[in-house]
Amino acid sequence: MDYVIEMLNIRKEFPGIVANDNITVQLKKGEIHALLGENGAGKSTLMNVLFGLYQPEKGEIRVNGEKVEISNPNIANDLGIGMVHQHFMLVEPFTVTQNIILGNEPKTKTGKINIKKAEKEIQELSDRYGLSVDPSAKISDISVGMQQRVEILKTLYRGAEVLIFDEPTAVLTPQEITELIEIMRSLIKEGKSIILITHKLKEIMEVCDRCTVIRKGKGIGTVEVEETNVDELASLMVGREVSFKTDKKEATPTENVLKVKDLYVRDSRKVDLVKGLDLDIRAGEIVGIAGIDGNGQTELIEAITGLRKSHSGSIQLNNKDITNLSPRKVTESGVGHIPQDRHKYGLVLDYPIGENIVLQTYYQKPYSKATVLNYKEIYDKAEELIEEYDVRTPSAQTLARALSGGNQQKAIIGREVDRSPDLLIAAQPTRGLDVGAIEFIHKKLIEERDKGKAVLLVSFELDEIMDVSDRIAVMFDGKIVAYVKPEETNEQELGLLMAGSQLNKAGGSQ
Amino acid sequence: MTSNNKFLSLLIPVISVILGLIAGAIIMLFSGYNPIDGYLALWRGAFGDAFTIGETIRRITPLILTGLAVAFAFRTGLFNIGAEGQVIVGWLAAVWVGLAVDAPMIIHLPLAVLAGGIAGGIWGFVPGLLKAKIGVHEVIVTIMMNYIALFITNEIIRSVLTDHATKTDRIPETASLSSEWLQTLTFYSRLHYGILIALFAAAVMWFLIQRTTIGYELKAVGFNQHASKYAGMNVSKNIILSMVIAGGFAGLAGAMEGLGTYGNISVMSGFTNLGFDGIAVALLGANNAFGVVLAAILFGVLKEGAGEMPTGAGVPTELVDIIIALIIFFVASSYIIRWVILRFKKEGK
Amino acid sequence: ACGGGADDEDTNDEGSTGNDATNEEEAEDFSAAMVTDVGGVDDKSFNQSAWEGLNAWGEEHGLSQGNGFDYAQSDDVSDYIPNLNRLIRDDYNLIFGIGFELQESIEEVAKQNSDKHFALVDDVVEVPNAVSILFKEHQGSFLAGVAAAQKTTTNKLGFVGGVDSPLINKFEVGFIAGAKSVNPDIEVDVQYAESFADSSKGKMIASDMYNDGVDIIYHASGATGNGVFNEARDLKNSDPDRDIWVIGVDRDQYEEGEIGDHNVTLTSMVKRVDVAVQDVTNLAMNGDFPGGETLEFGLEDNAIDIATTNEDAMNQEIIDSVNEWEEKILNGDVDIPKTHDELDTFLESL
Amino acid sequence: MIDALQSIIPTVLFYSAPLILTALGGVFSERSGVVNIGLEGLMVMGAFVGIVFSLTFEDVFGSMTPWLAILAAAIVGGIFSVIHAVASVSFNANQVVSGVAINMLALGIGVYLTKQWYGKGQTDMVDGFFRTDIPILSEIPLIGPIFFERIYATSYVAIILAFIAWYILYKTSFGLRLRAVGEHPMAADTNGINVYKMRYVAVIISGVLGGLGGSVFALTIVSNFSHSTIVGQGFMALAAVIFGKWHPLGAMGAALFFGLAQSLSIVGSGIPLLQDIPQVFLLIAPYVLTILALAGVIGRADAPRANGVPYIKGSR
Ligand SMILES: Nc1ncnc2c1ncn2[C@@H]1O[C@H](COP(=O)(O)OP(=O)(O)OP(=O)(O)O)[C@@H](O)[C@H]1O
Ligand SMILES: Nc1ncnc2c1ncn2[C@@H]1O[C@H](COP(=O)(O)OP(=O)(O)OP(=O)(O)O)[C@@H](O)[C@H]1O
Ligand SMILES: [Mg+2]
Ligand SMILES: [Mg+2]
Repeated sequence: MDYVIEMLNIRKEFPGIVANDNITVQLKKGEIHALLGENGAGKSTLMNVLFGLYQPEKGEIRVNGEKVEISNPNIANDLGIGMVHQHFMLVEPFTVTQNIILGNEPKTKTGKINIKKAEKEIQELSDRYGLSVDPSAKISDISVGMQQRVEILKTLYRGAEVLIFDEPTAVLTPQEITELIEIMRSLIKEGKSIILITHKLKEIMEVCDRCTVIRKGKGIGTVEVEETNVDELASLMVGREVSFKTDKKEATPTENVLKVKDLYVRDSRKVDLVKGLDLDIRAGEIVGIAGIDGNGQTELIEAITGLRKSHSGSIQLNNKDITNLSPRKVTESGVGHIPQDRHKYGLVLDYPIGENIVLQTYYQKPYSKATVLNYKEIYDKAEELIEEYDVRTPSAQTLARALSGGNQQKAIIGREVDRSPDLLIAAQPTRGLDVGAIEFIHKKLIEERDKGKAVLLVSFELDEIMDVSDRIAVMFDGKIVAYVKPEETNEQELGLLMAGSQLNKAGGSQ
Repeated sequence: MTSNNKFLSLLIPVISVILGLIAGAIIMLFSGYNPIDGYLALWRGAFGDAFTIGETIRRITPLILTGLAVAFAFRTGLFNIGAEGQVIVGWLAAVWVGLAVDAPMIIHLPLAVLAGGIAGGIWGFVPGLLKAKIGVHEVIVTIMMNYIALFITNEIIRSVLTDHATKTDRIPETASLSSEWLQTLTFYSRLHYGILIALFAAAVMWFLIQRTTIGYELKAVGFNQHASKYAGMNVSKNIILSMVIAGGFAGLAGAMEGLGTYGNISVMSGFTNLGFDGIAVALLGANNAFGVVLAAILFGVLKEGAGEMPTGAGVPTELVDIIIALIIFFVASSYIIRWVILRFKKEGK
Repeated sequence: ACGGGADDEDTNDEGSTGNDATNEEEAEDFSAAMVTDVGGVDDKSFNQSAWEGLNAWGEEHGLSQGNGFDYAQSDDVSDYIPNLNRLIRDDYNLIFGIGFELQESIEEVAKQNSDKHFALVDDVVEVPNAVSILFKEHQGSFLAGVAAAQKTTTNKLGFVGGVDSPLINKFEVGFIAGAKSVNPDIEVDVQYAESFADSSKGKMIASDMYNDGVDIIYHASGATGNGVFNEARDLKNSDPDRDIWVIGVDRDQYEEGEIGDHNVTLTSMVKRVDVAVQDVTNLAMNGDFPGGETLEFGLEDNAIDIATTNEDAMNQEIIDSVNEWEEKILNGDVDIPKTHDELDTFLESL
Repeated sequence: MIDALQSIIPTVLFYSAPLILTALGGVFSERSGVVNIGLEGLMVMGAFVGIVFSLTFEDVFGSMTPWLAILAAAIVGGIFSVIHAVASVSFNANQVVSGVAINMLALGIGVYLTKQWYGKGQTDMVDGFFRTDIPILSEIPLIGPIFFERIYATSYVAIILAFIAWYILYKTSFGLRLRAVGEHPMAADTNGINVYKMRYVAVIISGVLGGLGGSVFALTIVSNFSHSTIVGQGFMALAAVIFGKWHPLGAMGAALFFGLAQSLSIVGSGIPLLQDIPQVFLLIAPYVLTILALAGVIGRADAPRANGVPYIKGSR
C-alpha cells in the first residue's frame, strides 16, 4: 500500500496523563486526511510526535514504508514533513521572509543573508500556490490569515511533501477559510499530502478524503468521508449523540438594555474603526454581530466594556450613560464579558482557577471584607461553578494555565454568567472548541436570554450566528449596515452584506 | 503531590547550603587552609557568644527589609535594583526627623521610623510613576536613582544637617531604637529593637500579598496586565503602589541603620550594599516573605561569621562571598537538584 | 618624642586609670592590636603604615603576630564594632582604630571597657581611656604646595579630593596656602570626586585639568587617585618632554608614577602613621598612656614628611625652598590654615 | 569650541569604551533571551584577569602585554560566563538570580585570589594602554584632532565591535537565529534551530565582551585590581543595554551618552556660568539627564519577548 506516512500504535505519556494511547494513522499519498477528536483528545500531541517535537514511548513511524526515528524537527523537515501549528510559530518582529528562511538561510559569499534571493524565491512560491503573500511585510502588521499562509510557505520552502495543519480554520474568517481550502486543493494538485485537524465537521465533509477519529487519547478508527455524515462523525468523536441545531424557544424581548448611539472609536494609530455606530439590544434577546474580522467589532466591544475610550457618541445601559466609564464601573453597572482572547484578557493564567473565578468580584463581599480576602468563600464559589459548568480540572487550586482551552473557556463563562449581568457580551465564545463544548456554551447563552438578560454575540462563524441569534446585526466598516432575522436569511445573503453590499430584501445589488 | 512539593521546597535550600559549604571547604583545602578551623571560626564569628549573636541579629535586620523591598516589587513583575538608593534616603530622613523633632519617644520614634519608610517610598514612586505612565524600564531608573540618592544625601548631610561635617550628631534617645537592656544582654553589641520592626514588616508583606485584595491586585498585575485591566484593576496605580511599598521597606532598612545601629548618618563615599544584598536575599528567599526572613538570616550569619575567619583561621573573608554565591546558584538551579532527588526516590522505591 | 601637644602633666593625671591596668603586668605581657578601616591592612596607605608601626614595635620587643600584637580587618563599616570587641575579648591592652570612620565605634567601646586602652587615628575621641592621634596634614600639604609652586611652569595647579569633608579640606587648604605663599598668582583648580574609589572620575578630572593647563595635581582621594596617576602617566608617555606631575598622598606614591624611564610623581605628602603607632604603643607599655588627650603628630615628630624619592624632579632648589618653609613652620613663623575660612584670612594676609 | 570638543570627546571615548563593550555583551545575551544582570561580575572577572596577566607577563611580552591581557580576559570571561549559561539555560534557573550570583562570585574569586597570590587586597600597578594618534585619520583637518588624536585604540575597538555586532545580529544567519531564539524560542526550535546551543553561545559572547570591557576599564583607567576597581560599571552597562533598546548601536549610543553626561558634569564645574551652581547638581546631572532622556525621548522599550524565560522543550 502506498502510504506516505504511517504512525503505528503510538503511545505518548505526560506526567499523570496518557495523551496518546495506541493510536494508528495512515496517510495516503495525495489525500487530505482529517484528524478528529474532542478538546484534549490528543490530536496535537500525535502530530507533534510526527513532527519530532515529542518522542513517543511506544509505536513506530514509517515514511514511504521505511521505519524512521524523528528525534527533532530537523529530521522531520528532511523527511519532507512540515507542520502548521495550532499556535503560530512566527517571530513577530521579523518579516515574512525572515520567518520563512529562519534555519535555512541562503547566504552570499560573505556570509551575509541573501535576503533578495530569498524574497524572490518566496514570491515565486507564493504565486505558484496562489498565496499572495508580501515577502517583506512584518508579521506583526499582517492579518492572522496571512500569518497562516506564511506558515504554509515555511513548510513549502523547506520542500515539505506532507503538510500537517493543526486547526488552521479556528482563527480564520469564513472568507479566509474558503481561500485556505482552495490553497489546500492546489497543494494536493501539486502532489502534496495533508493531515488536517479541525473541529468543524462541515470542513471535513467538504475537503477530506478520509478521517481518523480519536477519543480520550485512543484511536477509534478511520472512515472514508464519502461513506459517512456529520452526525456519525460527531457521535464517533464524543461517544454519544450530539445535536447541532440548538433548541430554543421564540425570544420574548422586553425593554431596552443596551443603546449605542453614533459611536466613534479609534484604534491605537488614531484611525476611526467604529464610525457612527448605532445598536440596540433588548432584554431577553440574543443579538449576533456578523462581520468580517477587522470591521470594528473588537473596538466596539472594547468601547462598551470600558477597555478603550470612545471618541464620541454615547453608550447607555438600562438608560444610564456608561460611555467611557472605567472597566470596573462598567462591570458594576451590569455588563459581563467573555473576551475574544481568553489567554490575554480572560484569565490570569498563573492564578489558580479558584482565584480566577473572582477576577472582577474579589473586592466585594463575601470574597473579601475590609480588603482581607476570604479564601473559603472564594473557593466555595469556585467549587460550585466548577461543578455547574463542568470545568474539568484536578482541583480549584490548579493553575488556570494547566487547563485545556475548552475548560478555561467554561470557567470564564461560568464566572461571567454567574454574576448575572444584564448584558452579556460573548466574543468568539466557542473558538477552537469541540462540538460538545460548543453545544454546552450555546445552551448557556440561550439560558441567559431566557432569564431575561440581553446577550451580544460576536462571531465569525456564520453557523453560530445563525443558530444562536434572535436577531443578526451585520457590521461593515465600523457601522451596523443591516439587521436580519436568522430564519429569514441565508449564508449567501449574509456573506454579501458582510462584504459591504447594500442589497437586502429591499433591492438589487450595486 | 503538593505536600511532596512543599517538602522539596524546604529540602532544596538545605541541600544548597550544604553543597555551598562543601564547596567552600574544598576551596579552603585547595588554598592550604584547614576547613574545619575555617568553619569553626565562622561559627564563632556568628554565634560565639552573646555579643556576636547580638551583632548577627543586628546585621540580619536591614537585610530582611531590603530583601522584602526587592521581593515585593518582584511579585508585581517589577525589578527593584533601587533598594540601595531607597535605603540611603530612608536613613537620611529617619535621622533628619530624629534630629529635627523634639518630642517624647512615643511620638518621636514612630515618626522617625515612618519618615524613613516614606522617604524610601518616594524614591520608589519615581520609577513606579515613569514605568506606569510612560513605560520607562524600572531597571534603569532605579539604577540612576541610586546615584542621585547617594549624592544628594551627602550634600544634605554637609550643608543642611551639619556645618560641613562628615557626620551628623547622634539622634536623641527619644528617636533611638537601641536599648540599654538589649546591649547589656549581649555584651554591648549594637542589637536594637529594629529586628522586631523587620519581622513585623515581613508579616505585613505576607499578609498584604497573600490575604488582601491589594496583594491580589498587585500579583494579578504582575502576571498579566491585560487581564488585570479587563478585571477592572487600575494597572498604573498598582505598579506605582508596588514600587512605593517596596521603596518603603527599603527606606525602613535605612531607618534601622540610622535609628538603631549607628544613631546618625555619615557622608558616604560609596553604596551601603544593603540594597544589592537585598536582591540576593529576595531571590534566595523565592520572593516570599517567610523565605526572605530565612535568606536574610543565612546571609547575615555567613557575613557576620566571615569577620572571624581571617583572624581565626587566616582565611580571607571573600571565601564567604564565594560560598554565598554558590548557594544562590544551587538554589537557582533547583530544577536539577529536584530532578536528582526525584530520581533517587524513584530508584529507592 | 611624642606629639607636640602632649603635655606631660596631663599624661600622668589622665593615664592613672590606665596605670592600674598596666602596672599589674610585666612590660613583656603588654599587647597591642589594631582594627583597620575598610581600606584593609594592605591598602598601601595608612592602614598598612599603622600595621608596619605595630610590627616594628613587636619586633623591637621580640613579639610575633598573634602573640603580642595583631590586627582585625574590616570589610564593611558595620564590622568595626565586632572587630573591636573581638580584640577586647582576646584581651589586648591597647587597641588602635585606624581611620576617622572608627571614631564612634572607638568611643562607644572605650566607654564600655574602661579597663582597656584605645587609640584612634585621624579623629578625636573624648574618653579618658582613649587617645586621639591626629596628623598635621595641613603642614605636609603646605609643603607640597610650596614644592608645586616652585615646579609649575603654567602657574596652574590642581587638587583632586575624595569626599568633600573637613579632613580632606585640610589637605586642600594647606596645599593652596603653600602654593600661594610662594606665588600668589598661582591658580588652584579644586575638584572633589565624591568617592575614594572612582578611578574613572579621577581620570576624567585629571584629563580635564591637564587639558586646561594645570601641570601638577595633588590628590587626596584614595583609589580615585589611581585615575589621576593613570592620566598623568599617559600624558607623559605620549609626550615625555611635557611637564606633568602628580603629588601623592599618605605614603610615598613614587611607584604609582613610574612610566618607562620617567616618573610623574613629583613628591608625596607622607603621613607616618607607623611612627605615631609605635610611639603611642611604647608610651602605653611604659605606663605613660596619654589617655583622654589629643596628640597631634607633625613635622616636628617626623610623622609628616615630604618625599624626595624622585630626585630628578625634586631638584635642590625645590628641596631648599621646602626646607626653608619647613624651618618657618617649625619656628612658628607661619600659621597654616586648616579650613576654608582660615584660608581666606591667610590669603588676605599675604 | 573646538578646544572644548577636543577635551570632551577623548574623555567620553575612554569612559564609554568599557561600557560599550560590556553592553554589547548584554545585548547578545538578552537578544537570545537570557537576562544578564551578571555583567558587573563579568567585568570584575575581566579586570582581574587583565591586571593579573599584565603583572605576570609584562616582562615577557613588553608593549604587546595589554593586548594579550584583554584577550586573556575575554577568554576567561567567556569561560566564566558558562556558569551563567549552565544555570540559566540548562538548569532553568531564574536568570536574575543566576546573574546576581555571578556578580558575587566574581568579586569573591577575584579578591580571594588576589589575597592568595599577592598577599594583599590590591595588586600593584601595571602600565596598561596608552593613548595614541590614529595614523592618517588624525591628519584630517578639524575632525582628526577631535576624534583621532590621543585616543585609546581600545575605544575604537569598542566602536568597531559595536558595528560588527550590529552586522552579526542583523545581517547574518547566526544573528537572525539568535534573535529568533530570544523572541520565540519554540518557533526557532520548530525551524530546527538548537535553542540551547544558541543561548549558550550568546551567553559566552556576553562573557567574552564583558571580560573585554572589564579588562579595558582596568587597563585604561585604574591600572590595578582591588575590590573597588569595578563599582557599578556593569550596572551602567546594563542600563545602556535597555536605554539602547537592546540594539548594539543603541547600546553604544547610550554608553556614549553616559560618558558625555559625566564629562560635561566635570567640565561644567570649570565653566564660569555653571560655577555658582552647587556641585551636587553637577554630580547628579548625568543620572537625572538619563532619566529625562528616557522619559522624554526614548520612552517605552520592549525587551525581547522571551527574555528571561527559560526554554523548556515541549512545555506550553
Ligand atoms: N506538554 C504537555 N505537558 C503535559 N500535558 C500535556 C502537554 N501537552 C498536552 N498535554 C495534555 O495531553 C492531552 C492532549 O492534548 P492535545 O493538545 O494533544 O489535545 P488536542 O486534541 O490537540 O486538543 P485541542 O482540540 O484542544 O487542541 C491533554 O490532556 C493535554 O492537557
Ligand atoms: N486558605 C487558602 N485556601 C485556598 N487557597 C489558598 C489559601 N491560602 C492561600 N491560598 C492560595 O494558594 C496558593 C499558595 O498559598 P500559600 O499561602 O501557601 O503561598 P506561599 O507558600 O506563601 O507561597 P507564595 O507566597 O510564593 O505564593 C496561593 O496562590 C494562595 O493564593
Ligand atoms: Mg490541539
Ligand atoms: Mg484547540
